[in-house]
Amino acid sequence: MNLSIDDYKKILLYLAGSMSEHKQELIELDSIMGDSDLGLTMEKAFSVSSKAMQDSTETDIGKFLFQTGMAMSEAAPSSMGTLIASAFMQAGKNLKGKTETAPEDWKLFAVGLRDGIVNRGKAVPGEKTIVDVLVPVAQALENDSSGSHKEIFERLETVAAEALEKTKTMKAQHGRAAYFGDKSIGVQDAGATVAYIIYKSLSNYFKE
Amino acid sequence: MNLSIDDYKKILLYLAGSMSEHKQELIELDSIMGDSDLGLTMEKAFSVSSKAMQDSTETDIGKFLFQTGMAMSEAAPSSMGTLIASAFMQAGKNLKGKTETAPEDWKLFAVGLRDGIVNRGKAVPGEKTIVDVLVPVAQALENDSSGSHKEIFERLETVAAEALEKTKTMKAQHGRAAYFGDKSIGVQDAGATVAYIIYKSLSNYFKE
Amino acid sequence: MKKIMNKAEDYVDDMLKGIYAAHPHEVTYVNKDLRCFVAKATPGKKGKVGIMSGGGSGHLPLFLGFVGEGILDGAAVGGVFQSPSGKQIYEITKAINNGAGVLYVYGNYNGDILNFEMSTEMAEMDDIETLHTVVAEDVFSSPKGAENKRRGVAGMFFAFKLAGAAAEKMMPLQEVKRIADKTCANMRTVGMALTPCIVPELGKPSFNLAEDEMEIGMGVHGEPGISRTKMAKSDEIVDQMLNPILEDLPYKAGDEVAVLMNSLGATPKDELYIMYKRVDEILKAKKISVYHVYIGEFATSMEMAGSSITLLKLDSELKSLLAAPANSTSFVQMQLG
Amino acid sequence: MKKIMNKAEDYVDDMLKGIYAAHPHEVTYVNKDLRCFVAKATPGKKGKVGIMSGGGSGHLPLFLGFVGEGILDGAAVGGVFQSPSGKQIYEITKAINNGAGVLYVYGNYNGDILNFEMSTEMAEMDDIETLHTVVAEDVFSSPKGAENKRRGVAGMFFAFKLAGAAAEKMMPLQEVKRIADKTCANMRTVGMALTPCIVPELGKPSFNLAEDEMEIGMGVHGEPGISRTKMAKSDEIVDQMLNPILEDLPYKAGDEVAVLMNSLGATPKDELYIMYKRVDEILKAKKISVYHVYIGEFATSMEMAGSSITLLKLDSELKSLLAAPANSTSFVQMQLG
Ligand SMILES: Nc1ncnc2c1ncn2[C@@H]1O[C@H](COP(=O)(O)OP(=O)(O)O)[C@@H](O)[C@H]1O
Ligand SMILES: Nc1ncnc2c1ncn2[C@@H]1O[C@H](COP(=O)(O)OP(=O)(O)O)[C@@H](O)[C@H]1O
Ligand SMILES: [Mg+2]
Ligand SMILES: [Mg+2]
Ligand SMILES: [Mg+2]
Ligand SMILES: [Mg+2]
Repeated sequence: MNLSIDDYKKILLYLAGSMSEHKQELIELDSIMGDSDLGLTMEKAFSVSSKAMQDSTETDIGKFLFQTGMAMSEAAPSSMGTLIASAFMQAGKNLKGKTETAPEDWKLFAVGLRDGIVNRGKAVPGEKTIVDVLVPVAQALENDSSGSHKEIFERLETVAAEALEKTKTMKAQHGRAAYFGDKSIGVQDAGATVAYIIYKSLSNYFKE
Repeated sequence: MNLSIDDYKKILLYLAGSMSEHKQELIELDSIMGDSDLGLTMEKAFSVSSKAMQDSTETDIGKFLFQTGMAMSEAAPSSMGTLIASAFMQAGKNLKGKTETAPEDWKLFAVGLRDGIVNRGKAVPGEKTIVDVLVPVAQALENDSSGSHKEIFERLETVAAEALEKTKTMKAQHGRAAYFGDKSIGVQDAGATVAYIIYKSLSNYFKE
Repeated sequence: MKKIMNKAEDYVDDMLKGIYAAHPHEVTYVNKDLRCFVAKATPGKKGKVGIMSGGGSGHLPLFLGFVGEGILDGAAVGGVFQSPSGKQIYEITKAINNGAGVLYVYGNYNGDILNFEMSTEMAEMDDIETLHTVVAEDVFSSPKGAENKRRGVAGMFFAFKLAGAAAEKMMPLQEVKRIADKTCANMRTVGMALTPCIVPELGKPSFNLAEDEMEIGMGVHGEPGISRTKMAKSDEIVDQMLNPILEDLPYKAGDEVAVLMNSLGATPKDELYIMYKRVDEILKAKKISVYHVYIGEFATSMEMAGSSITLLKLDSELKSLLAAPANSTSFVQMQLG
Repeated sequence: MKKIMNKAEDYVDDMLKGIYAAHPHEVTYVNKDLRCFVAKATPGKKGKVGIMSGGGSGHLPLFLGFVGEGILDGAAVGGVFQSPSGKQIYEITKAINNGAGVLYVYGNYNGDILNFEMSTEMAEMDDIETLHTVVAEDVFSSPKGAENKRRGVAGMFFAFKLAGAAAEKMMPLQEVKRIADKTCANMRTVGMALTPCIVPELGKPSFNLAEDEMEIGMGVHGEPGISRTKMAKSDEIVDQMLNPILEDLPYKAGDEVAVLMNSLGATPKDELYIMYKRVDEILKAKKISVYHVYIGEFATSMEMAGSSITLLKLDSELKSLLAAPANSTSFVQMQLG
């Protein structure tokens, strides 16, 4: 089954709901070595942009996602807000021209999230950032993008969960957490958690 | 028995000792409606000036007292420091030309203390200041300056004690205490206490 | 006590040494006494009236930071919240006198008055004419009718600035005093405090304010104010401060004013601007126009949190003097347009 | 929480409204967005490189107070300790571009970097050239060898001042960036904190320091420092701050420097001068000469108590740019002699 703009509107609202649910968890994670705003900025980025996009008359899914990213960046200009915005903008560029998407198009989406953030933030895997979840997820789809929406995201949720767990072993190299040096080892990365929440929510969405 | 410069040097040291003894009492009185410095500044004014004057080769008692006042004003430029300095300077002017003083010369001294302070501070009796002790004391001597040093100061100590007590009924019009308005009624004036200490100490000095 | 200092008793002298070290081309001292603070360019222009102030330490930039071109020529420095001595004032007077006499501009505090007057007596012996302008613009420190008992606070800055500009224009002593007095007559201040400060040698706060309390009308040394209440919103605080100012002079529709928003120390500029938002609303509503706004630290109480608002009503004479350039270590102004 | 404000969520916008109301002839905003802050004289001289900064609020006078003649042309305003958006930066970029491109001078913080880079991408679409100078002079925030990870703090002022003066001299964009980069390469800062500050929307301090503790190397947002110890004497504190600065560049005998003594907010000027007394002693002993000392609030953290010391090594080029006049709402300088 292919997805239309209307599905994407619903997906955005669903993601916004998930971010709200995880708000407190993100605040707490970001409070350990950051400024405690991640829960607030992620809720804001997703809720403002998802609401704004409901009235969109755009039919091009790529442009639609690009505009979603633009809206996120204005709503939440924190590190993660700007990175997630860049991610959606790049995903939009990758999907430009499509008015509906097939399950295997999630590859273009996942690669877009990854590239948007890597290009903007210049982090490489192993530096304890959101990149450490986005890279293996995109890689998994590059290896195998077969199956239904539901099947794809069931696989990705597992990949993301494992990747997230691994961030605990890493030493932070970017952002405020980097000031903590070795003390950052042992703690789960807050930004990587955002990526995990996105993929887990998408998996839940297609289960329902 | 007449007093020479050497007696005045001893009297100054004696007064300095008394001020030190009453330091805490003055700090506490000044803390009620002032800045708690009166004990410190009075100790300083008297100890610095009395010490400095020990080496003086001055033979004119008037000039000696004037210089004592100058030294006080440099050592303790607070309100009371400056007023007491002005008092000693005026007392010195009144006694100028004398190389020894008789008991009745205390009239010139007491009038000098009073006038020095009134001219400098422009307070009139009843305004809850040191003037409220200095005026009746000077008046008492203007009425009767007979007797020995000891007899004179026994009388003055009583006058000063009664005058000090009356300051409790007054409302402060000058200095920091004035900001307290009616709340200042009931409290004994800190500056008037300094005048009382001076006269009480002189009385003790001549008893010994 | 969290103060960056060495020994408490060296607080003022260490500070002065730091100032002289930091600004060797701008300021210096006379009579080998660190506390006799004068502009480096002393003596100044022949025939220019000397302007000096002085008072207790602990109010920077007040006094010392305003010694420079077009404002103060010297300032006598006392201990923290203590007057300088008459002798110190007198030594500066001699140094800054350029043959035209010296105007003393200082706050209405007992110790300061007594010592400036003592200096006047000393200066008379040298035939140096001195006149006094005693600043007393703190509305809540004494009621209307007893204005002469009011304290002088941040508005001192305006008196220094205008007297300094008048002297720079080579006005004679009487005229410079007229300007300073006119400035005082046309300005009013109200302050408020949120936290106390600590006098270094005492080592503990001189008063306490609960975590949710503020005090309107409190003096810069912690003198009692007129009302202690729960913390209110900025707009309400400004209403409680500005309305009494407006009524006191009074300031009326059509008036033109300069405004001074002063921090007592710990209060950040952010909050002064948040307050000014409301000041602007009120003045616009009352049709009082604003010529210029000064905002920041002008008269502080070390680390005390709180602020004050000062209004100065201008006529063309005061306005042109306010607009004149000035160059001191803490206050620099280009000619205002 | 003792802040003079209305609603916490209006803190930044109320502050901005106050600033625009207080300085109507000096500053304004573009794109109908209070947070797109520019000099009133925008667009500026044709062919002059535009200089802009930006970053989180809560650091006044940093950014906004330095928008004026001879220094910044604009500044993008974020929430308290939060970056402005790429879009806001871009809108200011368009407004202040006078055909010669725009130099971004800002602190080395993740959020700011990401958003300034996003703006660069947007500006490219309009063929506006933008270059970046990322200020990173806080010695204790990252060890030698990893200087690119250091935070930018009070030294930003020097980078603004010199880039602004270079632009005023009509140097081309590449040259202005060279000056800004050279300024950064020649300056070092060390800070210390005594008390935390409160982000209005959070309502409580982000860290705690005991009543007798201080922290050396702490960042302006409370980022961890390198040592938390009992309060020491001023002279010892300065030794702990200045020596690491001197060793890091290193600064050597015969060098000439400018010094910036910055208060984080609550620390009074008194204490900055007490610190400077020791700075002067050390520099004299090391035969490092001082061209000019800037002292006061340049980059604050609202009501945080603490301070920082910045040294900038000068050559004749940097010196003449530092000496140039500037006129902004929080920083005014006449031509230095
Ligand atoms: N350069 C970067 N590239 C990718 N991710 C990054 C980068 N820098 C920071 N992050 C991610 O951002 C998260 C913090 O985001 P956020 O709370 O928005 O930061 P801040 O509040 O400091 O601006 C980190 O946990 C990390 O995953
Ligand atoms: N104008 C005045 N004339 C006479 N006495 C005065 C005057 N003003 C204040 N005093 C006296 O000074 C006392 C306070 O002295 P002091 O503690 O030195 O003041 P401060 O510390 O405020 O300078 C008052 O108790 C009062 O007796
Ligand atoms: Mg964060
Ligand atoms: Mg943040
Ligand atoms: Mg006292
Ligand atoms: Mg006193």
